[in-house]
Amino acid sequence: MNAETKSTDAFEPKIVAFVCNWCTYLGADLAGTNRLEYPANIRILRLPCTGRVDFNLIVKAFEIGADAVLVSGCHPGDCHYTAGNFHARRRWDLFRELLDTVGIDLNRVYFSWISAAEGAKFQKLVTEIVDKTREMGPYEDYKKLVAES
Amino acid sequence: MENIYMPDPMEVVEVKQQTADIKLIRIKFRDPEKNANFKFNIGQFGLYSVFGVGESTFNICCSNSKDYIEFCFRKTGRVTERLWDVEPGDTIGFRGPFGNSYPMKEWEGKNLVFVAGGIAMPPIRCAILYALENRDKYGKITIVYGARTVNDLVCKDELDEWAQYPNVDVLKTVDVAPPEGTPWNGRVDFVPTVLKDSNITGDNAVALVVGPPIMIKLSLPILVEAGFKDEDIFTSLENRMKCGLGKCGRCNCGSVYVCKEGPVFTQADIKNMPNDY
Amino acid sequence: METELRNAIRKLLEEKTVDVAIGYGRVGVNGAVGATFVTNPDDVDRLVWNNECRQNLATHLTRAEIKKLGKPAIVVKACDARAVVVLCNEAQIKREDVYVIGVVCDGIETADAAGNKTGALMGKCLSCVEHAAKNVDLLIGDEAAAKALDEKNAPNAKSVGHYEKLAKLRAMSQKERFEYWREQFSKCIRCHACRQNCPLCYCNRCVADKNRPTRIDTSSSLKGNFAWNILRAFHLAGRCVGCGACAAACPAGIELDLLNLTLANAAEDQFGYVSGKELGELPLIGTYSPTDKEEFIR
Amino acid sequence: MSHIITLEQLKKTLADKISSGAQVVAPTLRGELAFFQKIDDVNQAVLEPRVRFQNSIKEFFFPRHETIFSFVRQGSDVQLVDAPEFDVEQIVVGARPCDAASLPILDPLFAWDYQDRFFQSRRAKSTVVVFACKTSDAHCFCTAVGGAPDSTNGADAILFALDDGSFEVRCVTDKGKALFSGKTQESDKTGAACAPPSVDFDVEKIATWIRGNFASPVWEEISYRCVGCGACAFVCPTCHCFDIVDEGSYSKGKRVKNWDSCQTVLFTLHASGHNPRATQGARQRQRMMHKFVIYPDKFNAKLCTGCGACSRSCGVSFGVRPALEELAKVANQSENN
Repeated sequence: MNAETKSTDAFEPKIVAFVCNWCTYLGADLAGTNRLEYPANIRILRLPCTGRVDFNLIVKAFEIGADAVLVSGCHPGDCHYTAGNFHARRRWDLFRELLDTVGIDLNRVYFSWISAAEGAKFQKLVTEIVDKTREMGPYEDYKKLVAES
Repeated sequence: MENIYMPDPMEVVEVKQQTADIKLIRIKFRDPEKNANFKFNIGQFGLYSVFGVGESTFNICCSNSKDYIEFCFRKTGRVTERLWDVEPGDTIGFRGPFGNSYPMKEWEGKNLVFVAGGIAMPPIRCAILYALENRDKYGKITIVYGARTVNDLVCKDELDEWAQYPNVDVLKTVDVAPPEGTPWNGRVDFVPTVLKDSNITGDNAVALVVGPPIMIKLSLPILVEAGFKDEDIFTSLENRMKCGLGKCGRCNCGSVYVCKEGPVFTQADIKNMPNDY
Repeated sequence: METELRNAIRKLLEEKTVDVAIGYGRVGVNGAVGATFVTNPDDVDRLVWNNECRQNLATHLTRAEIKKLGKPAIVVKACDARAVVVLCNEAQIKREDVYVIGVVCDGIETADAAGNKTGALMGKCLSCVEHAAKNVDLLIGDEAAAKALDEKNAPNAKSVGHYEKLAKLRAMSQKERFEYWREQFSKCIRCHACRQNCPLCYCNRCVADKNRPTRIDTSSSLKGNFAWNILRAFHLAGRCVGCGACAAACPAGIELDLLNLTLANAAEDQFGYVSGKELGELPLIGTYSPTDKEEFIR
Repeated sequence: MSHIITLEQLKKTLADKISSGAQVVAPTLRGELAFFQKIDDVNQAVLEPRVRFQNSIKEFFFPRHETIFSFVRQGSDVQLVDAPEFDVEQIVVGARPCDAASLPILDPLFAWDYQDRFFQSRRAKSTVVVFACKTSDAHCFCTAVGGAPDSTNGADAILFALDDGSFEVRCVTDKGKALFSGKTQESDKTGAACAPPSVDFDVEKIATWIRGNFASPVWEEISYRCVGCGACAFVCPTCHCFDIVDEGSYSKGKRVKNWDSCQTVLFTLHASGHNPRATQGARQRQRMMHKFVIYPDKFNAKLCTGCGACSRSCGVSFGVRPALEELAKVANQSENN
């Protein structure tokens, strides 16, 4: 499934992924070395830990044109900093409630645990996100909002 | 109608590092015609833009006889952090010149005393260079310049050049003695003490003092004692600025707009300005 | 209750237990009630207590200009008292450094745009089940009456006032909610009155005021306002005590406290956490538990 | 012999202007709060005199957020694109006399040596129609700064609401005449404004006190309750201080100007950390000096129209009127002893 074969005007979603340096980033790397191809729509940003994901980064991602955002890191217990992902989990839970009240489309915000060994899970998840987002189309609401700013 | 907040794109010609965190940058207008007929007076300032980052205010620190302008800055904030990475050939923005200037005409025929501390050399350097280019118009020139350490001296190499000019004595000093073995032909004292020993007199003389408040506070009595009247002591005020041309309401000190009626003030002006700087 | 309050504060000032009393006084236009700072025992008659005492005075405890006045006594309603507790739990003030005078409150009236009373109670008061302040050094007012009011409000506390408004909002579709907040945030002029009047927004340089890097735009554009209001609400997650000072101070009349109420509800429903209840309580987001739910995580 | 316009005729006049592509700004209600807003349909407008607004017409002459220019980096060069000049006809209807009075106050500043195209182009293209006040509230003090409920200062036409819902029109300038020519009938009915609000302080005496008391501790004492937000400055029709920031990315973006307030900590903070106005009292002094000492010194006009918006929208019951009242007490005291 190669991006070039598609006709140029078809909508190609932009996905921003905040991944933790110790697990998910290595998982993505593993997917690459195992020739597990995943769509090129994903822009990977490496952060030390999911605990470091500052929530206005997610809002900033939508501001600069992302159609979906993935935040992924180590499974609970595997965190290189012992508790980064635990803190992150609690914050994600609260932040999703806030995004929901503000009316930001939660179908465009994904959270996941992907370990360094789960290259396949990374590929499957990213492919699923890209397909679903392509179906949903661009995030028109936020793009209109930014255009009017 | 002209957009007064629109800068001109400038080409960076040369970047000279002065100290660990201070650089001097030389720029020219990208538009040759603008470069040719750009005029400014000694002591005026400009606003320098790094596009996408912001704008900052610095004095134009070279003489106005050249076809370029220079400014100095310390790496300390959002804009200066990115100015630090600028290289020759890059493009930055410039708006100006703004503010009033040193009355070089009135100073003709007088002895000049320049007192500077640390990064305050640039606002004085433009006056020194102009005076040296018109050396015969001015009497004795005394330059007292000090910084914390030898590595903090701005335009250090030029100090010795200026000393070669006739009837110019350059008294450079540092607060902290340089480590053993480093060549240093200046003194090791605070600027006010060096000023005291420079046997300057106030008759037919003017002084330009720019530097940290403590240095100014201690230098003023020495100048007054040497006979300088308040109208003969000049300084350049540094207030926070955004527009540089009297609209944004930020730089006032009492009823005085530093960007329009300053930055050059005499001690007499400052005495009837509230302590709002 | 007013005379009791005045006598208590006069004694505190005379005995030098405190250097300044932060209370309510008729200081604004047309006698509008606002904060007043009494240092001289003879001036205690400036202090008032009525249902116009809207502001949360705890916001002054962390301000440099007020700290200079010395050890404070502070007049608090129950919701304000919880803000003092959170300030102590977040090590901004030491509990023994402030003398807290709780006053039994039977509900605060909202003010219209000119500051005149409208007769209607604030949203938070309709669902208030704690009219007598806790963690105080002195409580003034009839505790029994407070208990009675608590019981009167208890049955439908979570379905009136702001809870009702939030429920209506959550019932809308996602697109309608986004449109609702688009319209609300288009009125925001980024004056930051919400931040400056909030007792728990005490950072001396707010992340919205930083520019290396500029995390969110300082402009009052639509995208800047969305980013600001989301950031402000989230930085109060598990901390906000629901005193409504932000919405009361907003010149554009935006119902900001609905965002905070969303997070307060989530904190209570999912983690059983209510901020400002007892001293020594650890911050919600500063801690975690292995059994936190994660059904939304892939 | 007076000129009358019915509400329907007024609405029709505005509707025609809207369809002709003009930008019409009128009072609107959002919930029960009134805002001046650009209207696309004349029925959005609430065409009746009103005292309390959450914003002022300043927003349509000096917008709260405006692009100065945009830029694109091309290699080591940068292409600058100037912001388009405001070139739409603008009708501001339903302004209060104290809103309109702010415009001639701001003119000299935006023309002080450098011509601010952003303000002046909007000003040139605008017609301001004022409703004479029917009521005033405790916050109003226009009479203390030379205003009045029926002042036409800065207005192109003034409308006096009559009991039958129509308005008496008095055109002040050619723009006013142009807008209402042929749209009014003659009649002998005349309208009147409400009584001028009562004020018990003398701004001149306070200004003299302010000049002599830069370092007085009174500034700290009266501003203990002020928490330093920007509400008073942003709702004020005459406050014009602004910030300039760049937005977008390093490679592509724009420079914008936003409203700013002297009451915030960052307003005069130097990069070195030094802040000449480090306390709220010093910032309060700057605000009162700028309005009643500095601006009069520079432009012979007070930077205040007495509209009371600041104290109405202040979260801590402060604002210019309470400050003036407290300074009046101090000024009177220092006069007697």
